Amino acid sequence: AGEALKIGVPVPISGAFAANGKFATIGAVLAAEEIAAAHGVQVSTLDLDTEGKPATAVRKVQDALAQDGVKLFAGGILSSESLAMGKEIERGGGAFMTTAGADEITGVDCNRATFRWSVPTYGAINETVRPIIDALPDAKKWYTITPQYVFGDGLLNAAKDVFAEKGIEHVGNSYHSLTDKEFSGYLTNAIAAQPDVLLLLNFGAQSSDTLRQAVSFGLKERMTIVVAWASGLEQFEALGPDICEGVYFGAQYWHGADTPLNRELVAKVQEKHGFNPNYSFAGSYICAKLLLEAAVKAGSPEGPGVSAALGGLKYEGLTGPEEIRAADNQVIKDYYLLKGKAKADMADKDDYAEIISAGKSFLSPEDAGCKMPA
Amino acid sequence: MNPLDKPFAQLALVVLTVAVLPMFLTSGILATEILIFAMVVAACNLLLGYTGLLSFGQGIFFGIGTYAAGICLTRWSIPVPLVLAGAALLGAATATLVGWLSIRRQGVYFVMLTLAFSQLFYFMAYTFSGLTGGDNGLLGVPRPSIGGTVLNAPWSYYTYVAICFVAIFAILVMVTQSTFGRTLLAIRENEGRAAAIGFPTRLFKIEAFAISGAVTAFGGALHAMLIGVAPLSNIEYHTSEMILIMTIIGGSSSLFGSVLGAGFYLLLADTLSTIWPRWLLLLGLVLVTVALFLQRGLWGLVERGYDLIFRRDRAPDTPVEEP
Amino acid sequence: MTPALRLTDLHSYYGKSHILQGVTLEVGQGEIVTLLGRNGAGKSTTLKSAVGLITPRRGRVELEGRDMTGQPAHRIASAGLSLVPEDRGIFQLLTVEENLRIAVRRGSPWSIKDIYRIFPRLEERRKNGGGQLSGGEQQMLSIARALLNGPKVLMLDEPVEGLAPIIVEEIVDQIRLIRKAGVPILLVEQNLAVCSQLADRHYILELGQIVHCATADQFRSDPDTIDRYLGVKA
Amino acid sequence: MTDIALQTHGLGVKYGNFHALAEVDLSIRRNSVHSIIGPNGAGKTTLFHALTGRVRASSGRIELDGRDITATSDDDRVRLGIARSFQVTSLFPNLTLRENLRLAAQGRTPWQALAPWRRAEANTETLSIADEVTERLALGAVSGRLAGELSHGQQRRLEVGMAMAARPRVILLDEPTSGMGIDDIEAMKQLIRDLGRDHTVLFIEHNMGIVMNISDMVTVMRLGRKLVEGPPAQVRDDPEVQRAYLGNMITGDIA
Amino acid sequence: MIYLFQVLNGIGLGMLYFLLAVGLSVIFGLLQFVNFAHGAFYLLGAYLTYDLTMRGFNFWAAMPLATLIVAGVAALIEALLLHRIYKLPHTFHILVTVGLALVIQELAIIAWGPLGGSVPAPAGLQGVVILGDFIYPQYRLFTIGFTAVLAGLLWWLLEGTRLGAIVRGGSESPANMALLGYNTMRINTVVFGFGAGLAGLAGALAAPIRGVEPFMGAEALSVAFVVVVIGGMGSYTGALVAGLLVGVVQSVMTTLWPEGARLMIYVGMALVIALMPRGLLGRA
Ligand SMILES: Nc1ncnc2c1ncn2[C@@H]1O[C@H](COP(=O)(O)OP(=O)(O)OP(=O)(O)O)[C@@H](O)[C@H]1O
Ligand SMILES: Nc1ncnc2c1ncn2[C@@H]1O[C@H](COP(=O)(O)OP(=O)(O)OP(=O)(O)O)[C@@H](O)[C@H]1O
Ligand SMILES: [Mg+2]
Ligand SMILES: [Mg+2]
Repeated sequence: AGEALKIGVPVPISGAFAANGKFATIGAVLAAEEIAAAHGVQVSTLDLDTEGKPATAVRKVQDALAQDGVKLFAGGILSSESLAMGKEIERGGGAFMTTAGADEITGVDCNRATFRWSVPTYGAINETVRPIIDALPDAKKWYTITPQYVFGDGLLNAAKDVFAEKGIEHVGNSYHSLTDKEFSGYLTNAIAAQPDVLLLLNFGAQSSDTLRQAVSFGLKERMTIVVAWASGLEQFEALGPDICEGVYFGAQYWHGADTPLNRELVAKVQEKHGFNPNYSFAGSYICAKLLLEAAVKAGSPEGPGVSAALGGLKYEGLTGPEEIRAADNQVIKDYYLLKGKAKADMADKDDYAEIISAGKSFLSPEDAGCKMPA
Repeated sequence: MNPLDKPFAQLALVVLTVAVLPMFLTSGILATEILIFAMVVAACNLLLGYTGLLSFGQGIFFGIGTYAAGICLTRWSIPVPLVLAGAALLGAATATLVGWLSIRRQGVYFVMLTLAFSQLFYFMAYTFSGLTGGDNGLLGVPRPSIGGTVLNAPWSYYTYVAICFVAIFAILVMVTQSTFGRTLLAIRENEGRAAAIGFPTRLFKIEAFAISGAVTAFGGALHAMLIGVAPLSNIEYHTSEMILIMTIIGGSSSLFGSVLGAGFYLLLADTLSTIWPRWLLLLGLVLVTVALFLQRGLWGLVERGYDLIFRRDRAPDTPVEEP
Repeated sequence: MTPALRLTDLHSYYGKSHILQGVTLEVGQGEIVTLLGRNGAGKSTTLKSAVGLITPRRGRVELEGRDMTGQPAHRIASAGLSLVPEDRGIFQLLTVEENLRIAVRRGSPWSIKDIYRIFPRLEERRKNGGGQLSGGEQQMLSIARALLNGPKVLMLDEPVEGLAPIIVEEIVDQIRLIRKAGVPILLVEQNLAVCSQLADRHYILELGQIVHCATADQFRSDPDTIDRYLGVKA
Repeated sequence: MTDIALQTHGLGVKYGNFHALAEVDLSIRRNSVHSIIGPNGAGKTTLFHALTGRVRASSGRIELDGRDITATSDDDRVRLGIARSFQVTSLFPNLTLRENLRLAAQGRTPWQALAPWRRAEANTETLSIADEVTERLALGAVSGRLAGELSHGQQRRLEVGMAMAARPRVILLDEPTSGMGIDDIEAMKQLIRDLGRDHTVLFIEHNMGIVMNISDMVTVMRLGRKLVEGPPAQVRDDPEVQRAYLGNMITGDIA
Repeated sequence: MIYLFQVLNGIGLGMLYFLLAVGLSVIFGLLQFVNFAHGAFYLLGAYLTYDLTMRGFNFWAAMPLATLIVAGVAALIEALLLHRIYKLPHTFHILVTVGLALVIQELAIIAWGPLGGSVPAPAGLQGVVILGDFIYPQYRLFTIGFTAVLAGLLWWLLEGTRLGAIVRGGSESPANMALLGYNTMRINTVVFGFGAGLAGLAGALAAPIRGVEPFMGAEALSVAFVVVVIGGMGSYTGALVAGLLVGVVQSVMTTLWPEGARLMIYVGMALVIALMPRGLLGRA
């Protein structure tokens, strides 16, 4: 393979999710450098600013496919843009790996070209709610706060199933819209229901806002708070240790995870950039790396070849042994349950949390609704 | 009058633009997007420049068109021209409703009302996710096909859109040249006088809204086919704001100014966003600069350039007058 | 001696309407001068041009010898040229007292206390909104405000327009008092009785030009002129 | 048909609590020139606003040729034959003189103008009306100029022309000569006298020369009410009018 | 009982909304100027508070300092830039202030990063108050009290002082202010700074509740618009009433029909304008 490999990184670099995009682009570069060094090929990355808008995302991806001959894409942080890009990349004969959350990506809207590294809602709930139920047998009453759209409902339904199975009383749920920033009203609802556990099913800035406000309402002292879908280190930094202490967080990735590849990555990033990799960084890194390796193996970046090389692949990943399930292109990997540490217990400035548990839970491709087109 | 303002000159400029874009742009997608927004912005200009209505609700109609195409094309197999016509009709109907309610208020209150409506429609689209796909949007909107081949290649869809664009632009030019359009101009100049000489001005404004809504929705439908999704972001307040800004930048005194506005904004955004993640800062500075120094917009610049080259000897149009 | 106010060859426009077509007049120290003329002759426009509410396109405005031409209204006003406008310019949403308070300027010989002594009625209404005053009360308030501003020259535009006779008397008395305090006054008035009681000199304005100037005595003894310039006869 | 073109009964207009107009009874004879005079703020312009439907009458009735139009909207009144000019010049300054007049002529049939496909030039009737009025105003030389570029006198004349172009039965002119030079005033006087021959003209004026010369009837207003009405000679000699104009002699007489 | 609490909570929210909106309203009343950059001043107030507390300043020092800086920056912007465009059509007001908002937002990202952060409640106000089954954070209670006092102070400032009379007089008729010798340009600058300062103060107060993030300005702006439009542009009392109304409705709706809480606010706004074009308490 003498030809240079190109990989597009379509992530929000400007706009409301710019923080994620910034780390994602450097993560991809690191992966590219490693592949280049390991296989003696030329690899270049192309940052595509999606501005967090599906329309822009698709346009840039279309351009990259048509203009620059880019076939590999690692990125897509928001569900809406990832779903849209997945369709487009499949149509353009490329391959795409994303970390977005929507179940549809490897569910009803799955396709040959789209892979997803992150754990979908079912796993996120099962790997956070179950261990907590087991750890806190007296906590029988749970309250949920959910953003009203497909992703939120995915988490909520998964949680309800677990509650039903475990005999937990679901004392109430508050829906809110994606633009809410004020949660005191919902928290008041929650207080009135007197739950033992408050389960937050929103994500990003909204879960930070909810948590911040919940803590100011003194809920941390009265109940256990769980953030099912935390975005990891970035979120801890925005919140600060005082707020995070004692709160449970579900996470796709944690730089403290004790796996060979992760230890290697953390060391490398520390040496090169002087910070710890966060979820955006790590996700982009591993997605880019998997795609590039597959392209090297297939001998070409064309979508079908790469997809074939990825399907069924077992490898040593950032969360330990990981596997790409061919039936729905979902990566089978660990989801972490973290617990915020007290400021005094932090070993370094990023040591916000300890890992309580980790595990793999996934719906079967049929249950997830994926009918992979031939 | 500047000869460039003549209807045929405007049409000629548009045809020229359509022909020239492929030579300068490597991206057919970007070129297509420019044409789509050019027609949407021209429709906004019909309101701003010809009727004096500053509408913050254009995103509503754009979104309606997007969803009309998204729903029709992903669920049923309706021929694309029919879908486009349907989107335009739906856009006109929505615009009539929004216009009818908003036009009763003047000035800033009108602006605020259109802004409230744009939020309202956004939340409706968000809430009725069964129909609109909510935040995920509607996926897999197909492109039209001609003689059995789907127009998946960027430049072939560009051609399709270009034909629509020239046709729509011609219609808009016709509208502005008609008795109707000339009356709109009169209403914009001096609404009280227009009413006093017998024109039911509200009706004219509503009709302008309807035409503008139809064209905007038409553009929205083409956009959904361009990107293959009907995203929630098309009906967001930001889309309204962006369309309005393009209109103002282009200059509200000529329809072709809108083409310039759309092209300038999209190319600027595309270029800036690749060179600096904080490009919105530069965009903000551009907006301030335009407001301070380029009040007739890019079109004003073109006119000035034209005068400079061809009419150097001419005396200034209006004598300098103190207030 | 330099006149308190001198207007020289003022030309003013509303849009293209050439309203003042070269007005020249002066107000001496301690004088009351009236400016007469038919409706629409340009009397109010003259006062507005003097104080800078309208910028005259040509001509000169001098206040106690200082050239004020082209200055913004607030400069001219703070230099001491006060106008009590035709519409009285009361702030409807402010109370009487607030209307007075914002007019107070250091160096004015009048204080709010003096004002309440001169116009006791204003004190009774101090908490009322400016919009709730009767026409006469508004006029008093407007004059009072001008006084608090410490005027070097006071210009009154039809101060008794639409007022009941008894109020007119009261205001005429106050105007006399003000003159006694040494403030020269340029008065625009339709009420000839008022004018002749008060004024030392008269100017008549027609179609934007001064067409006649006379002392009080000359004027009184010349009813034909009055009728020609001000009456209904064409 | 009666001899009266326009009539009001007990017409009143309120701005908030302020009675700008009260109990005004007017009868304007067909094909006459009727002028309205009175001090500033007497309610003259307000009367015009009420007659054209720009403000609602708070009391009373308005009849055009015996037909009650009190509740008719302003644009409908144009169609019924009332047109006006404005005290403060109110044109379309960035449109040409001809376009101004064409629009005014089109105002009689506004529904036609709703068709976005019909070319303005196709309506030859409105164009010929516009040209005819231009001719009559003697503004042919500047018909292609923007209205905002005309001299003030020309603008005032165009202002009157706008009213004429609507082919009205009754023309209301609000201070048509305000701010004009002597020559222009003379031309305007001729024009108004002319108009009186085939229209009914109601006009507001401060210039007594014009009022007394060309009016068939003069109404004097004061404080929102009708003070006196009669032929010019009679009004001129009316002591009440003299007083109203020379000032209210409440505090003593000087003459 | 829960409704009682939602009402209390709504009042807390409403007071912040009021603070946010009243500045916008005053600016509009005086200058007839729609300020799309108002949210950006709120953002700036919040970030400055964040920055100053991070530097070790006490919250009680950081809050007024942030407010003053915002007011100063805004006054400078007015004096250098905005006064040039008052006479232009609204289009250009929107263009300039939207541009300004973008510039301020992006500068905030450059200065403080895209991540956002938390501002701890000031010492002594970090706890909660327990009332029967319910809990309410001390800091939020404090903001209710503080903004209530502030509202009173503002009322006094606008209604009871010479400065307030000048501002209200100026919004009624600048020409008449000029006749009394006031430089209306300078009044405009002061009032713009003052209005923006209030937005900054709202941001400073909100920081310990909401934390800071670069896009908080846009949300604040839309809330402020709703409040001002419902209350009536230029009206102090209108902003207060509408602020409380929106706060309470929003809060109560989160119990009654949470999905529609946001929608209802815009429906309400459209209804108010349709039925009462000047808003609840606006003047012509
Ligand atoms: N704002 C304006 N715009 C246009 N024309 C105006 C305006 N104000 C006044 N005029 C015109 O200017 C002329 C002079 O008006 P001005 O108010 O100075 O008259 P005046 O002598 O004060 O009359 P009066 O005694 O009725 O108050 C009038 O013809 C009037 O119509
Ligand atoms: N929109 C309005 N709101 C409140 N008051 C008004 C309004 N328009 C006019 N007025 C008042 O109504 C009265 C009559 O005004 P109008 O314009 O009819 O007077 P006019 O006789 O035409 O005077 P002029 O000779 O100055 O044109 C005046 O006192 C004026 O201040
Ligand atoms: Mg006057
Ligand atoms: Mg009038």
